[in-house]
Amino acid sequence: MRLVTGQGYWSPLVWLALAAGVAFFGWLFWRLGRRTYKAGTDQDAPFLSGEAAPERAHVGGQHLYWGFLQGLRPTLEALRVFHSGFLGDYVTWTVVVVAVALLVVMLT
Amino acid sequence: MIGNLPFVVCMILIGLGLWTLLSRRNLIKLAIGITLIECGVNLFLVTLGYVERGVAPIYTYTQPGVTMVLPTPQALTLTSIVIGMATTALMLAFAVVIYRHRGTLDARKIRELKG
Amino acid sequence: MSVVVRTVARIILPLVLIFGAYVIMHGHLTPGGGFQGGAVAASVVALLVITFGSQRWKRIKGSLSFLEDLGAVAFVALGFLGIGYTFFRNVLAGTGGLFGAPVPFGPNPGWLNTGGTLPLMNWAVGLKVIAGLGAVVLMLGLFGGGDDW
Amino acid sequence: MNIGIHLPILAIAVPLLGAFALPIFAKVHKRLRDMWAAAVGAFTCAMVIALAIQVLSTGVVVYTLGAASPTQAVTQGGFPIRIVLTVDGMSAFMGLISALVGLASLIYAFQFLKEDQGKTLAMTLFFLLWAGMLGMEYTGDMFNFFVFLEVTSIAACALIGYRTWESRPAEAAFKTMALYTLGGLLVLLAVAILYGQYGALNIAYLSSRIRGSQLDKIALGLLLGGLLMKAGAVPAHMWAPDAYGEAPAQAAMVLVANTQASLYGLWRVLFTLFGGALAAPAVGWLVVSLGTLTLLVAVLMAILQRDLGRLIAYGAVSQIGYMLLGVGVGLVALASRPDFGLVAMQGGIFHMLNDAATVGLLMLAAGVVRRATGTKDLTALGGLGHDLKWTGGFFFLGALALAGVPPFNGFASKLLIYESSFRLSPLLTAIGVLGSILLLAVFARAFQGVFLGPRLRAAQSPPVGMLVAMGLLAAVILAMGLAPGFFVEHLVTPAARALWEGRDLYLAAVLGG
Repeated sequence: MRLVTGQGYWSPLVWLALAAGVAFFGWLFWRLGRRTYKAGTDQDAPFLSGEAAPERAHVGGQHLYWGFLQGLRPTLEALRVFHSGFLGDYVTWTVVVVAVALLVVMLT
Repeated sequence: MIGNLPFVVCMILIGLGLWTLLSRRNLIKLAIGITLIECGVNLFLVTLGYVERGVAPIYTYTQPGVTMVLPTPQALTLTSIVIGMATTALMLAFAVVIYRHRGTLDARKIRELKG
Repeated sequence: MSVVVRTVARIILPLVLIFGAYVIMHGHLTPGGGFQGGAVAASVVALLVITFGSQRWKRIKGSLSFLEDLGAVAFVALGFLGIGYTFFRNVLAGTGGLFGAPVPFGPNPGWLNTGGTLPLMNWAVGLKVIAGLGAVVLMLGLFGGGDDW
Repeated sequence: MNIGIHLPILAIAVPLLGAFALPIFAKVHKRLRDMWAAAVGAFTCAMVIALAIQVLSTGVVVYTLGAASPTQAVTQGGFPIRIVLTVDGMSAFMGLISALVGLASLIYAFQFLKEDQGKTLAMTLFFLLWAGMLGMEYTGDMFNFFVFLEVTSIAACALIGYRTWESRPAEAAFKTMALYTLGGLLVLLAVAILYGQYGALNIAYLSSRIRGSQLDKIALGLLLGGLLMKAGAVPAHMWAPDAYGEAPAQAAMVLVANTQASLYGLWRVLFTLFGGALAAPAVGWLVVSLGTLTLLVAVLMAILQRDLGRLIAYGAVSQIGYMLLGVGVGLVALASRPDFGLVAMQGGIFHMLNDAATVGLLMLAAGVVRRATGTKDLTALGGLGHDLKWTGGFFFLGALALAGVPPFNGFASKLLIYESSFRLSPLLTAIGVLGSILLLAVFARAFQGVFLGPRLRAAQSPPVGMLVAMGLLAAVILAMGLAPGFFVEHLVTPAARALWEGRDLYLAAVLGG
């Protein structure tokens, strides 16, 4: 089971035991909570920022990292332009890779 | 020097093919560019097997004492030609399908998949 | 296409087929073989498509792809024939049976009945290439949509 | 007939025969075709597994085609005259990957493909692709390697584009075909240069003669360029998201395995063919830098995607970066620092197996989503977890494993890569960890967007066969995650050693003495 990495080892069983312990304490804290929750009442209704949310609210996948993407916008825009979808660009970059490989091999 | 001329021709063919791929936009012309590169490589293979004043490598026809050219590069070239035929046919078929859907063969306009 | 083209096509069609068959059949003796002969013979399909239009030959597409599969299966099966020794072993050569005559030493005009499994493989490949290349040409003609031009 | 000595060729020839006989059986009856496909698939997997056991227990297996016996000497007067198949530990390992992926794809395909949408054609092409992949991995001859490379190229591109009633697959197929052909021609040119110098094509013979002349170096550069392109290294990776994203699910995962077969070719060229005369550190640094670039760029692009298929495709490309990083570190360390080089190789090679299983699982799950809803657009999907419980679970498992969350298999292999690359340069490890974190973010987003949330529409749950295929991969992932030591010791280490120090054994097995 043990995976020796050269500087130590990694055993998923140890990790599993750890995870089981954490889960146990989590369950313990959950048990200690108040039992006043009732399904099907107002407690069940979804809220977004304190306002009642529409019934079918779903944060789509593309909105999840809005701030993060905003911060990286210049880089990501450059990358998006880089992937232009034009076959000539694909071929150009392949030729560049071949040229770099040839240069590296020839110069050493 | 003059003996290297065929190799120079091969390299020119390969270069022409690459130039076609890099500068043209019509899908059919791109397929032609690929074919040009392939011709260059095939010519290179055949040239490798040539022996000065060699004859065709047919064992039963040759008189003793005559040099034959190497048969292996010719077999390799033939295999490569067969493969090239298949790839060219496939690329042309895809070009036809693209034309039917988009009504154009301009590679700059066929960029639905990007980003 | 015009009457001249149609007439000439009718005349040279059997000649092209015969030449293709010759190239396939003598593949183990002279330059040539399954692919080259198959390509020559498949040019018949191109001739037919150009001369008479592709719509007319639509119904032979199914049988062409069937023949192509048959040729490929025959080729791999011939490879399996030698599995008693190794794959692709030429077990028929020199056994005296079909294509099994021993090759005489020295210059000779070339005997057709030699070569073992090679001629059979040439025929398998030839069948595959005739049918496959023919199907490709026919399909490209059908794709284009234009019939007579 | 003693089947034990014919294992390498049977593993290649049987799928080939299966591919060509499939349409003939389909003409007779559709059920007969399915039975034939199942039989061929099972037989091929059995052959590959038996061959792997044989190789791991007895060493390099050489099969001489057309000889009087498979073990007949390849050389005559010191010169190789026949075509050989050579299977060492690395080849056997790659064969196992191909067999696993092929089997899962085949099981999935039976119920995923529709009869009126070219099911027979797709299965034929799948078997061709499978035979080509196994051929690339088992061959001991440079020209045969090129031929099988082209067989996989043609079959793969036909699989990408066989849905001609849509416009996007044709576009992806044309682009991929153009680049694959270009890469294949570069490889052929390199093979021709090598042949021109040494007059032979046998890998072992070439390896024993190569001394590192200028022409050798040109050949190495061309081989590197062509194979890196086929493996999908940035910046020549752009065909990969198009192809993976547009291919049908059962084909996309085989395409990933095909990419890895190209990577295998790269390792074979670097370690065995040029193992004796290579300026290792420089080429190693090239591979390492392309690897880090690949994993970073691909992950950043994955964040931007709105199409589930392309998102997973960029994830798959980023994993190629980890393999390049791992084996590249091994290549840098080959001459001077043997203490951590082997660990890096183990990590990189173990990651190939992990990547095949996890990316395959994700792609199959995406195929189920597309089949149920008709779209892969993340903006239109949501709440599928209500109906597709098993698929959602499998997707979750695959996403965690791919992102390298412990205790799954992705973590084990990435740990090996991190620990060894840290010894070379801590910066590499930092980039690798950053890539993993971003990948987790990407797949958390994809899982949340597709499977969580209120039920937007009803989705039909997939048939049992597709679930079985995904369950097979999930079981492999769990097993590799919970017992990484076992897999590394018995499968990965022999493969890594075959590249790392097995060149002499390889040469001796083929050339004798």
